Amino acid sequence: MNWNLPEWFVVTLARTISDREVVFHGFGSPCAQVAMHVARRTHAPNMLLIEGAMYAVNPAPPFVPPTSNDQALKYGAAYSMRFEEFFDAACRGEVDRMFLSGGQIDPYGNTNVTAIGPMNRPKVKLGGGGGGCNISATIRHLTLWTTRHRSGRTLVQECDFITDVGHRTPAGSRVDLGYTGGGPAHLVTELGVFDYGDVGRARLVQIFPDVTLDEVERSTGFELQVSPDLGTVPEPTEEELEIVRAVDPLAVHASEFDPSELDRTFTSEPAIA
Amino acid sequence: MNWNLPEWFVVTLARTISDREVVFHGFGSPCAQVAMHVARRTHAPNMLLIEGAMYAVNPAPPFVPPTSNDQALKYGAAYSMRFEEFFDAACRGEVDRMFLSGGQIDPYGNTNVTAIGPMNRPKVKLGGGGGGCNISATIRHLTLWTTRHRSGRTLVQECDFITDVGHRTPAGSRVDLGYTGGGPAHLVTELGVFDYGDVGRARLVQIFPDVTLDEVERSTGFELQVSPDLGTVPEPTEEELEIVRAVDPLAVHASEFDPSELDRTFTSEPAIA
Amino acid sequence: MFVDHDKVGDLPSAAARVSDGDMVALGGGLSARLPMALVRELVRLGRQDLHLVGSAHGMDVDLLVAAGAVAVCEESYVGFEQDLGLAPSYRRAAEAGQLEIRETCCVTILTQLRAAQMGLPFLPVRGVKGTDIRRMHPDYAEIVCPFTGETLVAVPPLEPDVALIHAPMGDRVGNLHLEQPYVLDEHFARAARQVVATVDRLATTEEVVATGVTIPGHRVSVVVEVPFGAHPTSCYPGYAYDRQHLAAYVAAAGQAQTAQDYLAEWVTRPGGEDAYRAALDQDRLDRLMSWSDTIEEWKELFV
Amino acid sequence: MFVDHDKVGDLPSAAARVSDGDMVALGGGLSARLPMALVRELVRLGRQDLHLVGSAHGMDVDLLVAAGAVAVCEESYVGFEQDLGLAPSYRRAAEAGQLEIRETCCVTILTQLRAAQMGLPFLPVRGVKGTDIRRMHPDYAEIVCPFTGETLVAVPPLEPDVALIHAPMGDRVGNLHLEQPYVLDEHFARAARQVVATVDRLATTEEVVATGVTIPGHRVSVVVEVPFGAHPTSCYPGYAYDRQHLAAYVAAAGQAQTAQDYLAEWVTRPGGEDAYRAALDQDRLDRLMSWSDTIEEWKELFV
Repeated sequence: MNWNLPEWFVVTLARTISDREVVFHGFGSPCAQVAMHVARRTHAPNMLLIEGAMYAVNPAPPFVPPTSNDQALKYGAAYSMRFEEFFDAACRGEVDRMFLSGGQIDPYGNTNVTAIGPMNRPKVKLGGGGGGCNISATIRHLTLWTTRHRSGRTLVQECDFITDVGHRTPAGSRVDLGYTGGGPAHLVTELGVFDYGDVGRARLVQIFPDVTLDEVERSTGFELQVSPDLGTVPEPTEEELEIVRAVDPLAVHASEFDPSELDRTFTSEPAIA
Repeated sequence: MNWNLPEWFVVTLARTISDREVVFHGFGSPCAQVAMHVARRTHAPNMLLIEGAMYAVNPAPPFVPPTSNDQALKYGAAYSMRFEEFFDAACRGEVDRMFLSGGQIDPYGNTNVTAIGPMNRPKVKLGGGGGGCNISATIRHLTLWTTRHRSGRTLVQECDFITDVGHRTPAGSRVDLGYTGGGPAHLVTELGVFDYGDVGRARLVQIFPDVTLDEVERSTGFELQVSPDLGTVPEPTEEELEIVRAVDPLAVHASEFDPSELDRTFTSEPAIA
Repeated sequence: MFVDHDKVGDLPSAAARVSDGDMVALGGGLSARLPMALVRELVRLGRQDLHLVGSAHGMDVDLLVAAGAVAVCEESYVGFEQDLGLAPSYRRAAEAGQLEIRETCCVTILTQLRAAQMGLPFLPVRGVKGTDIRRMHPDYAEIVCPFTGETLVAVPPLEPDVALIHAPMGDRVGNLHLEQPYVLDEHFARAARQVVATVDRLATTEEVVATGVTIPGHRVSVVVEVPFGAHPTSCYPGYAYDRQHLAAYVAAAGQAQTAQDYLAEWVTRPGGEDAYRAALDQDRLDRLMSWSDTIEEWKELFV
Repeated sequence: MFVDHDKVGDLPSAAARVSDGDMVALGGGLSARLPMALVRELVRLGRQDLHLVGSAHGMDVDLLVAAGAVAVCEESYVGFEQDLGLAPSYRRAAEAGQLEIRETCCVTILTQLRAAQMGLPFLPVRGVKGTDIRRMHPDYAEIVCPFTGETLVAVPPLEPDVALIHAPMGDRVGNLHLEQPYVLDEHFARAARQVVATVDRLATTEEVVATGVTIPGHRVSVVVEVPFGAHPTSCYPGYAYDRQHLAAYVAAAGQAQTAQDYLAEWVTRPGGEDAYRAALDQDRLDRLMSWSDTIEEWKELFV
């Protein structure tokens, strides 16, 4: 059995979803998008999958197109929510999990998708946050991810701009702010997996086997905290890999990675039946 | 040409509508309902007719049923508004005219459709106001009507309960209350027609020819003010009468009247061509 | 949200999801698409102290009041329009001081449901100030707009424990097709803790999707097939309302004793909802279903 | 509301309903159903100082920015997703400080549109507090819930002067059929002072009604038939998006000079929108329209 890093990454994201959860991804997030379909076809058959940008409920897309607002993504759905129907539910706390990424992510899980550098003359004007700013406050759990940990510029001590809220911002904690959602539960990167412990601060809990702790440390712009139970990211199953490939025949999810990451391939012995 | 009082009443209501107005009637209001269709088929071909309870836009019902929430009333409509779509437009001031009635109506055009007597132990619990309470504040013009003026209990000095707002309530004027609608423009009764002059108080401007001023005065529970230009209610045209009968073949509008009013019939000489 | 794939249940256990004292939203409006089978089943179950919410209703509220099931009534209107007049049991209970009337208004109740569905602790409305509806509601408050300084009325969220919704058609997942007007049903479905649904006919998901899903299955906790579940009110495209039956009900409800006779004859008799349906005149039902044959036949139903 | 029975107009006069400095809402989202023909016409008319509002957009905003038509951009996102990346002209203008970025968020803009359509001077939102989006917006305020004491963010109504909406089909009255997702188009249509619409095809009212009216004619001030009016974005069920054209645009827009070359070649060349359409590869258009023939062919469009 062979697989590459992007496939493993998607499977790792999928495993942050529990069965019977109501789950949403934002647009322009093919890794999360594919992960949701993988989860629904494996360990979470009763999840309610809300396709980002289409707001289609439990669709069965024949392929994942490279744009999030395409009819392929509502294929087979009995129902598509209206815009307000989804966002109202998210604000009311009826959405259990959302996937969020960021050009910058701080130790508390605040994310910046607005601008690098000062806002009046940014060094890089990023695309913007879509719906995350409001609903990161109220959705029950957030799974954060980035495919650019290795750049050293993504996990930072302080975001230049906070677009979406993590566990605490300079204005206070979620409790201080009156926010009903639980904040980030996991951060998955191309180097490993973080949780947020009891105190709402990123802590490395798993690492990919081809990555060293030193590499992670060098790539992380804030002080790296490591779980005493640090382990290796569990391998994908054959079923999961098949489903990743079936869901995303165009491998759109791979477009999130620096091309060098695609060369990271892995092999395991087939289990003897 | 012969007609009866209910038909004339409907035509008189219809004539309070101007062309190109957006007009709405509440449920349980067959006189207003028929009047709107008469207006649209005669002098107001470009009005936007919103059928009460169905929120159907410009329907062509084959008949008026005795209930306001029936599919006959959206027959031929290209579009029916959602509940919130109508009420939002009404609150925003995009509806030009609404027809409102009341079990009690005071000189300022406040109406009571909630209860006669004290609210904790009413003498008569009326049905309730539907949507009038909010949107009487914001709709541009109101046409009030009652078919029970003669009872002496309908036009009163003070409503036992104010459900819908007229020109001023004990809490202040429309301006004081911040209300953007213009309030009642006309009150049509089975005895005559009132306007609200410059000061927002009912003033008799027309009288039906079989009614004396003394009858109106005896039937009115507040001091009757009469316009110096008091006239007779203009007669319906043959076209208008034909349309009343075509729109409402079951004569549902007549159910609003005390049976004795149905005996009031009128005749005019046909105009010589 | 309700993620199960099969939510089909039976009427008694569906209605039993309503507990004594619950806030219950009633779908439909006036004499159209009222959840009458569920209402009758609540009477059979002897539910009481209910807090009813809705916009403009009729026989559903009146029957529950007649059965002594209602403590609070928060509707914008209860009655039978010009045609059949005031709601007799509702009126009698209100006039006897046996019913707490929290009369409301369409925009207010819509706004309160919106607050619930948006997860907000209040929303503002214009209007209501200066009326006695405002004085009747200590649960409302005042709020000053931070931009304009205007004082508006603030209303709290209204989150019904259960919304009872009848639809002409639905599937086993609880996807419901409704014909317009939807009245407040979509909002009830989004604001309530759960939706208990009846449908005249269970259909395949494909058929419901082709006709149009108005309320999605993920908002529905249970769905029950009950033919003529809205009778004697209408449920288009299936059937027009049964004006004769409604008129007979209104006449019976005019006196407390004859109201109880109606309940005994039509609602609480042995056999439950099946017995109700069996007791109806089949020719009459056939006529109500054939409303679309000709305009003339349709019109005749209202004479 | 717009009560005229025939609202068909031509593209230049329809686009001319947008004045310099107007707040303009853009329908559709990302690379789907963007009102591209109207956007191109605004460029041809030389409109400037526009205040754009929308949720997540792409080439519509970028092209208007490239043409120097935009003063303020109040969107939740502008870009081409993972696939084609950041929006080049938008990014360049923002980084040069030539564009006022009032970045917003889906719920906030929805709430502001709701305030406009409900005729309210403010509405509250949860969220935003604690973010730099809040700091960027002195136009927001704080409000304390009179029931719970919670401090929320109050946002003012957003009432666009014009909403530009493209639909696959509409009638002469302006009734528009859209496929889901409607994104904010329904809200734009209710909140804006007027809707200027283009349709790929004018149809009879009967056909639009049978397919489903999403935006009613009484909200639309003018409707223009413009085949491929959303190109190079998609307009289902008519056509998928033209990824090749979009990629070529993004490449061209990467430098200020080549962005101007794109405008000269595709937008401002003589002949207006007809010339744009005539310059497109007909075989490519045929393929975009045949997306529904087989899954395989559909998929190939995205390669």
